[in-house]
Amino acid sequence: MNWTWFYRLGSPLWFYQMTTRWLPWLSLLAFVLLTTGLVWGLGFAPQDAKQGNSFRIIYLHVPASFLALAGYFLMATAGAIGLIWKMKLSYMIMKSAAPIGAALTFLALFTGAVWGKPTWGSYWVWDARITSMLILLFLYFGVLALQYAFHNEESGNKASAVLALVGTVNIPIIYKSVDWWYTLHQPSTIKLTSAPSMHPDMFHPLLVMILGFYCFYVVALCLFTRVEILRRERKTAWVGELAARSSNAVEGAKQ
Amino acid sequence: MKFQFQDVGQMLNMGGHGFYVWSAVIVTLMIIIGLIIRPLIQHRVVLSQIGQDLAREKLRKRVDGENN
Amino acid sequence: MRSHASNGFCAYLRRDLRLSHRRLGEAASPLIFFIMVSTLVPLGITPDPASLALVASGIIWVFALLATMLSANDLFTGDYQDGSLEQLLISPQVLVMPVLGKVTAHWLVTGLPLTIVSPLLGLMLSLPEAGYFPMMASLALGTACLSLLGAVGAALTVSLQKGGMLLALVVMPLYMPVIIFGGATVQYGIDGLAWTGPLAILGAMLAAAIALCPLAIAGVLRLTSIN
Amino acid sequence: MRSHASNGFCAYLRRDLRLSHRRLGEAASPLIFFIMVSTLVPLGITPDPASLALVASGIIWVFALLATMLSANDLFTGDYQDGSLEQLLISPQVLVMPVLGKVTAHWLVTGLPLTIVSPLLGLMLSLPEAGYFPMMASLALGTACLSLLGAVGAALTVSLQKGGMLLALVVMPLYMPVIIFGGATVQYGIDGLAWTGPLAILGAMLAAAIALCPLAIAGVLRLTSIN
Amino acid sequence: MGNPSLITIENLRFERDDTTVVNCDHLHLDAGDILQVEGPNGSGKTTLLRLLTTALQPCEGTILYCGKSIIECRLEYLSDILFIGHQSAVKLSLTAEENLAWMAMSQLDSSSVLNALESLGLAGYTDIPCYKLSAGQKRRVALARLLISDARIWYLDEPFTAIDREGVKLLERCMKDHVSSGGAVVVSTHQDLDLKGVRHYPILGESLLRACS
Amino acid sequence: MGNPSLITIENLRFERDDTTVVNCDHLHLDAGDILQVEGPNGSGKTTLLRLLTTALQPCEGTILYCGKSIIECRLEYLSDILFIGHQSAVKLSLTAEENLAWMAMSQLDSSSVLNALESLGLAGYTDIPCYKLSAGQKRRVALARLLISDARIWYLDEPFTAIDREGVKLLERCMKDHVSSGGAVVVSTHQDLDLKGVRHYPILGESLLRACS
Ligand code: HEM
Ligand SMILES: Nc1ncnc2c1ncn2[C@@H]1O[C@H](COP(=O)(O)OP(=O)(O)OP(=O)(O)O)[C@@H](O)[C@H]1O
Ligand SMILES: Nc1ncnc2c1ncn2[C@@H]1O[C@H](COP(=O)(O)OP(=O)(O)OP(=O)(O)O)[C@@H](O)[C@H]1O
Ligand SMILES: [Mg+2]
Ligand SMILES: [Mg+2]
Repeated sequence: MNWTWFYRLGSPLWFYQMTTRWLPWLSLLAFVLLTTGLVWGLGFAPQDAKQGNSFRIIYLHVPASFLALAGYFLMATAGAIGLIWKMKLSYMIMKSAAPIGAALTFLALFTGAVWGKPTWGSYWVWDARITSMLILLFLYFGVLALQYAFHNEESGNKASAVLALVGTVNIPIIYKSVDWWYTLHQPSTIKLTSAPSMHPDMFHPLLVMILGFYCFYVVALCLFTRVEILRRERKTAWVGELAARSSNAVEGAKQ
Repeated sequence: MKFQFQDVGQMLNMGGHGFYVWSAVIVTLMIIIGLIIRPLIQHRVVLSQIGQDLAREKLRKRVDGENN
Repeated sequence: MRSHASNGFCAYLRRDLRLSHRRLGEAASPLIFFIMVSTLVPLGITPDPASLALVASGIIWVFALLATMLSANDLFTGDYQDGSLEQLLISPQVLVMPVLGKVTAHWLVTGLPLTIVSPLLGLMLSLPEAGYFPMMASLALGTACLSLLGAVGAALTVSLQKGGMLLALVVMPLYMPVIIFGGATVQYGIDGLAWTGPLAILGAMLAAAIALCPLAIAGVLRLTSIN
Repeated sequence: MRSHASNGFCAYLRRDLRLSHRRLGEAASPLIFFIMVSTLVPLGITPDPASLALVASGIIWVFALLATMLSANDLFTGDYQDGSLEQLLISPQVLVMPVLGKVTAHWLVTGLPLTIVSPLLGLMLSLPEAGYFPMMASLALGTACLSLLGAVGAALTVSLQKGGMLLALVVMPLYMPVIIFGGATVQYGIDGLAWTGPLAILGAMLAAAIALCPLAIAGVLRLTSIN
Repeated sequence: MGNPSLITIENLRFERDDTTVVNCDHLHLDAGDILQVEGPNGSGKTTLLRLLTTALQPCEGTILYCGKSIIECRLEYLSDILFIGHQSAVKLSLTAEENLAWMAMSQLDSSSVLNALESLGLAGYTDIPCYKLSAGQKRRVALARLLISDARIWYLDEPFTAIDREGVKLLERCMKDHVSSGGAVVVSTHQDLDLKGVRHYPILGESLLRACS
Repeated sequence: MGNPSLITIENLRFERDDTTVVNCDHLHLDAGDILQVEGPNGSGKTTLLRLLTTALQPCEGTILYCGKSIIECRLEYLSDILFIGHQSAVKLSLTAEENLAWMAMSQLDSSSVLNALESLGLAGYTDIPCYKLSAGQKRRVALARLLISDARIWYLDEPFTAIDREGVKLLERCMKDHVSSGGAVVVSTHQDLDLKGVRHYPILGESLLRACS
């Protein structure tokens, strides 16, 4: 088995060069998808029979929720790869995924809460999905806090990777236990509406938004990771050249 | 497929749910833009910092060379 | 110096117990905290027994959790600050046994006393009678879980020189399942349902925690103490 | 070196704020603690909004008190351990001003943020709408009181080296009036009564605390020198 | 007698757990003196210095500052002394510069703070948090106070701990400068001072000796 | 070459925040050696010793114990060394006797623990809690481990801190006895050792020197 591709994946330089090439195209795609989805969803999708126009929040809420969760698993996986194969790049990806994930989790909570007021009459209820989302936010905060609390970068990486991994086990447990506890104690008063029964006219813009969010997520992750790469590889020759070139460019622009 | 609202006012109002929908939209856009802008700024800052460090080091080496 | 690899557990258990004995004021503080804080609740909420009875089980569990968490914070800091932890890390033994010894000592001076005094609090907060036995059983198992999980958090934050309540941030999410099933056990008892169900789940969690946490703690201590 | 007697307040205020800024994780922890613990309650008790609304104001006040008290506990330990406290005691100035500076810094990094985020918790615990403003007003005054009283406890703990929360809990009885009137303010607001009454009492308590506590703290700290 | 001595100790006695730890019949310190307190471990050097700084109160006897009891002229006395003990009062999360500026109670401009640190060999280390410094470097941060203080009497408890040889020479020079400009120094150390005119005050360390014999 | 040295260091390098703190091309330690690591404050002595005890992992290079890498024969190596650093691992609320018995992992009967403490001059202080001891007495409690340990290699980081002259002589005698029975000692200190046959390993301390010049 040839493993060179695996180690090339772990090379920050390779990652930096690849993203330099592909990022513009990906950003364009993300922009197009998000704009289309947003205009379609907010202006053209039909109104929901029961919820009226407040239903349009779905086009923001569902993609954000998806990515908040997916982002967490990506972060934990990156942490695990870092711990096992001691790959520097994957720690950088883990560190970059944390702020993005926290922001998206906050977004999911915010859009959910804002949606809850018109539909349930209150901003917040202690439902399994909502509770576990809140805890996910706490876990993201924990990873971020650990990462920055350590004076030693390596210790910070390892500690936050461990926490991310432990959290991966924890999230489904919390989801299950809240669900179990809640449904047994309070017969379900409120349930999130279920997607599959959705009308295609409503569903297609949602699909576009989800795709758009995925693209956006990848773009943001790459941008954060590139900064991290520069910061940690600043002693290498290639970053030095890059810095020299960019400062020359700035001087050139001034003259 | 047709545009669901008669005019901009109605679209802003969203049948009484305008506040909820538009605040969600605005926060979403702010977060998306923030997540793109921040690393772009950081990228520039970090590069220029590294550039400055390198320049300073070069200067120091040159001064050391002259002294010796 | 080889033979102590086997009795690292006992050695640390004994030493930590002796240390708590010497500093009784400190060792007793989780317990006192538990009792005094629970007396605040009627003042802040309502002195009406009927309303208190509704929230009693939850309150007791929340404060037991807090007392355990706050004291877990110091599990390794003393050893870190005076260099004992470094000596442990460079001692020729597997780390798991001493760690388990320390956690056991912690449970013996926090979780166990909490469990024992909990009926008193039940009385003060007008806990229905059917809740007493489930409460004690769930506290005994649950606080052991909490000690183990808290030790993981303490290990993660030890080299941060008193990470303060950063520990809370790290550990609280891990505590959630414990408190859900702990609270549920008591509530089932009160409602006359089969409270052994959630108690069994707590037991399973404890078994898993005993198997995994010491390994995690040992690993984390090695990872984070490299500065 | 004489002139700093007058600006001891500012000097200590500025230094302690800078220290908290450096150790942001630690400084933010009372806030995080406050938020996270409040989420434990629905899990431990009940997720039903109607029942939560009944206990919300009390819960928020109890946890605000805990967060303040626990963080006040460390107010002097850092300075004691590294010798800064001894230097302060042998510095040619009245102790009251530096002490007041430290307490103010403590309130700015705990009480104030707690007050600011409290509406969020009110939302999550389904606090009735009429309670929001009384809650914030009473928390702002009340946490300042608690910081001052907590500092007395911290000074006792540090000077008698009896560690732990034991001595801090000695001041717990002093906390009781604060929580009683704080909780009452919110409850009056919810019930549509004149909540300015209990709030005024809180204000009076704060005035008394500002006048007396720094003196008490300074006196107690001088006791450290007898060892 | 003319002028009274800067510091005069009369019949000072301090007890701990019913054993006498410090017992000093008579001792005086004049301007220009360097007094080295010597004695085996546990003989009471630290205790004596802490008595002199008013951090401890004696059981018996008095300490006079320019003829007045230090309890009476407390604030005046305290603003004339500087004490550096085993614990160095350095905050690990602040930088060396911030620590020193704080200790000087922000009465100095930052350049004199930086100068003090640099002349103690900490150039290049002034703007990193102190937990990143080595043991000796941390100690140097604390000792930099000597260079910026205008106190007349210095009480130094084992100032040379963790300091290298160059550093010791530097400190000795500081002390010489200080006493030649009318100050006085009381220093407890186990090493010999490479200075002229040092007065020695040997403490017998009864308790330890008795225990050993 | 015959037998390999007890400890061999090859091309050891350790970085902190992108600056090289320890850079040791070649160093070896044989049975019977006393190696004194010398250098100015902040030159990396403590870091070198912590690398040798495996408390830190080097960025490059290897440390061999009897020809095998210390990572491979970790447990064997660790049970043959003893490290006493700046922090002394003495629990202040336990008595000297309890502290030492604990450090010996209760393999010794209490009389040999008491003997060790007494021969370090702590007779009469063995049964009071350590927070009541003076700085030097606390340090002596930590150093009493030397007398009860059966480790072959001692790593001592500034062992003489706060110790009086008698104590220093005592410790020097301990070290001599240890090496003459086939052990080895690596000691970092700023003082001169009054022993014959001490090898010196001077560290240049680039970073500090550069910053000062
Ligand atoms: C703060 C409140 C809320 C939070 C934290 C939240 C969280 C989530 C999460 C995490 C998901 C993704 C679930 C998955 O991938 O399986 C989701 C999906 C969804 N949410 Fe919410 N939600 C909230 C409020 C609401 C409200 C008020 C509604 C509508 C009444 C709603 C409707 C939906 C729908 C329709 C989906 C997609 C359904 C599916 O794919 O299973 N949510 N929400
Ligand atoms: N935790 C740390 N993080 C970053 N840098 C550190 C840390 N500890 C020490 N250093 C730096 O590493 C260098 C070597 O430190 P070390 O403690 O090994 O010095 P040392 O030779 O023992 O000095 P001393 O004689 O003062 O004890 C110093 O320049 C110091 O600033
Ligand atoms: N907090 C305390 N409580 C009780 N006794 C104490 C305390 N601190 C010190 N002692 C005792 O007082 C005596 C003098 O202690 P001191 O610290 O003054 O000695 P020292 O001369 O400074 O010694 P060293 O050279 O070790 O620093 C010692 O015998 C010690 O045991
Ligand atoms: Mg002393
Ligand atoms: Mg050192």
